[in-house]
Amino acid sequence: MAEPMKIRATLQGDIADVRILIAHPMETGQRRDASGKIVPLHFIQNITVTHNGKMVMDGQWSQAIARNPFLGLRVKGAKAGDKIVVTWTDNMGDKRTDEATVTAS
Amino acid sequence: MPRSGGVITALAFAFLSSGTIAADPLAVGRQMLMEDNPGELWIDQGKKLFHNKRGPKNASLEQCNFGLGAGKLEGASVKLPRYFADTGKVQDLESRLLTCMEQLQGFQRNEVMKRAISRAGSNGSDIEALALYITSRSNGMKMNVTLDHPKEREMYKAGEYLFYRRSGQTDFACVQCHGESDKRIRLQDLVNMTDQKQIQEVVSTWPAYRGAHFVVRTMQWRLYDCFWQMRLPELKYESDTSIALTMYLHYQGNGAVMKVPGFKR
Amino acid sequence: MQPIRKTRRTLLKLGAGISSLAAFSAAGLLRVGEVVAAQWNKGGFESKAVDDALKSLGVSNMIDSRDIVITAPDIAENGAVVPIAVASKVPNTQSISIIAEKNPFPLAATFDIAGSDPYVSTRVKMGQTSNVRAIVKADGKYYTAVKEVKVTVGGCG
Amino acid sequence: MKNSAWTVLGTVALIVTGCATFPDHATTRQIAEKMVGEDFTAPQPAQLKRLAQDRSQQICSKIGGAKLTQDEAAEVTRLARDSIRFPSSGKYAGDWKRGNALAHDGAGDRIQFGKLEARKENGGLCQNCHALAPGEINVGNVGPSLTGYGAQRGNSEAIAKYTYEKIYNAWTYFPCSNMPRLGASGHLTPEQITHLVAYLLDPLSPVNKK
Repeated sequence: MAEPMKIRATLQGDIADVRILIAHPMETGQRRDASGKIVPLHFIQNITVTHNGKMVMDGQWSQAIARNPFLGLRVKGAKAGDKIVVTWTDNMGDKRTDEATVTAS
Repeated sequence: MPRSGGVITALAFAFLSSGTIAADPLAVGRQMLMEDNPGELWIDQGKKLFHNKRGPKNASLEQCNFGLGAGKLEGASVKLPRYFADTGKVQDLESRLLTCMEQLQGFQRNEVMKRAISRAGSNGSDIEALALYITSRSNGMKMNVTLDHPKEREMYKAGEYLFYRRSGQTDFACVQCHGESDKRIRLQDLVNMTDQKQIQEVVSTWPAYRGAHFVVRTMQWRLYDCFWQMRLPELKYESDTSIALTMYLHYQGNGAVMKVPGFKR
Repeated sequence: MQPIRKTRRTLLKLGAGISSLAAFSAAGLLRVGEVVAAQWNKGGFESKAVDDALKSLGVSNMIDSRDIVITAPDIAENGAVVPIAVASKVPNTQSISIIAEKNPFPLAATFDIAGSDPYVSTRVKMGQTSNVRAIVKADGKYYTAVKEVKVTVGGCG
Repeated sequence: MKNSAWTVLGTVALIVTGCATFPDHATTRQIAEKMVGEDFTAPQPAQLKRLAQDRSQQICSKIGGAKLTQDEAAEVTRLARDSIRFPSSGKYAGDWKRGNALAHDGAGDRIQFGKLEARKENGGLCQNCHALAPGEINVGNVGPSLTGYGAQRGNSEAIAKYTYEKIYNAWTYFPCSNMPRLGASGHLTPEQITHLVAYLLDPLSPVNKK
């Protein structure tokens, strides 16, 4: 079960500065664990960000994105109280959706 | 942290217009990492571990006394290590946590201790998440370790002695790497722990997210890892040596404003 | 949000070769207002050569642009977490892709942008010192900028 | 510290903490040494001996940067000089290529998770603290730069001998300096040290390239 994301959305003028932290191993499929076994490929492939229901960023990732990933973006035409929803899906079919409200800085 | 938003974008376009690059080739990366710290993902986990009923006694840690009374976390970690009358010992945050997990929740102290320092690339240990959560409750407060009890003074002096005690095949004490400013081991900046400002930067930023390990690390780990690098035997978790050094360092860093989790490369 | 999961699974069953949106609409699976992510660029992300990754993005010709700014450290202390931000001032920027040229699979990420500032910040693993290339798609054309990031291991290991 | 607290602090409230005495150095030492004896583990009991201090380490563990007395400096220097063993080959300079690898190797002999680091030989650790070949980024600065070491000094027999001794036991020339006594402590073998000497002195070595 995936842990909740940490999403901050802070208003700067009419732009929401959105910062997303995700707990995810982003395994490359090349790493060996302590017992010497290969840890299987396991990484987020798709990440979408919506602003009041409208898609503003549609991201695709490879396993090269660092473990416990970070994504920062800037949403135009935002105001305090707006809803930012982030959804990710990984190659093993696991997914998670979390949301945040835009706050005045 | 949320207020720092946009610094990087601003930075990007500053480069664009001026065509210059920051003088320190490492600084840009460090700032970018610092602004959004994955360590924060562990705060909520620590909070759950603190409040949920767990262990053989099915109890939470809400009755744990970190020195300010049962369950009082705000301002507790900035007074640690300190002497606790119930155990008759000077304890740091982590050893106190072990005491509570043992007494309140019925966990086996040795079992918890074995897992306290997690493997790199793992999901981290309970102690790491708990230590971060509890310390984060003192964010914005000043480190304020006191030496009121004779045992606290003993610990402090022992810590100072150990900081300067050279041994092993590298002939290192702590001070060999942490006694001068602007020094590096390879590319890693070394903190001058004899300088008040620098030691304050240290004591206010642990527990910290360790970028190379992808987990939150604590002061116990920091000390353990130093002894490893010094080629000395393994420092026991919650040992008096570790608490004495923490006592010395925290006291030297008094006045530091807490801001955990830190981010270490 | 459970339905998305289902639809994505369905998508996997449907297999390649069918345009996902069309398939969903036709099957009546797509609910009004539901947001569906782009199909993952398997060919691009599994390319070992930069040229193949570029081809997968539809790039045949790239224009060097000073309107793309890559912010990343000159020297990364830890190749496992290299912060990279890309800001584009190219008008009508539609997407930003990040390529770490010497990685075993160079294409690291693609971000389609609509209604957000053409800016993205993330962190990439880099096995060695390499050029980091940003590709910006705008008005159907491709623009690019590049920055070298030196990767050191660090520590005393 | 204790005395000034007595004289400076005036109020009763402050005296409660201010008058509190710290244990004296001998007591502190006893307490701390007891801790060191109890607080470490090692896969082999013999490895715990690494924590024991030799005479020189005791002298060099001055608290708060206190200066060595002349007698102490002389004793550390003498002990260092007496510790030096020369390579059986009789040559101070070995193979600079092997020295190059050693100088950049920071591993060996560490103990973690109940295991001793398994290595054919210990690394020289040089790069951790010294700048080496020109243009290398990932180098420390705890010690002075060694870039151009041989180019500046030449590679006479005398320089080679000095360099060997300096690596074998740095305290021969700089008592209680931060540099480990790499040969005297057994971290490096005499043969390994000859390779490092060659790396520093050989005109073909990267250290001496422009």
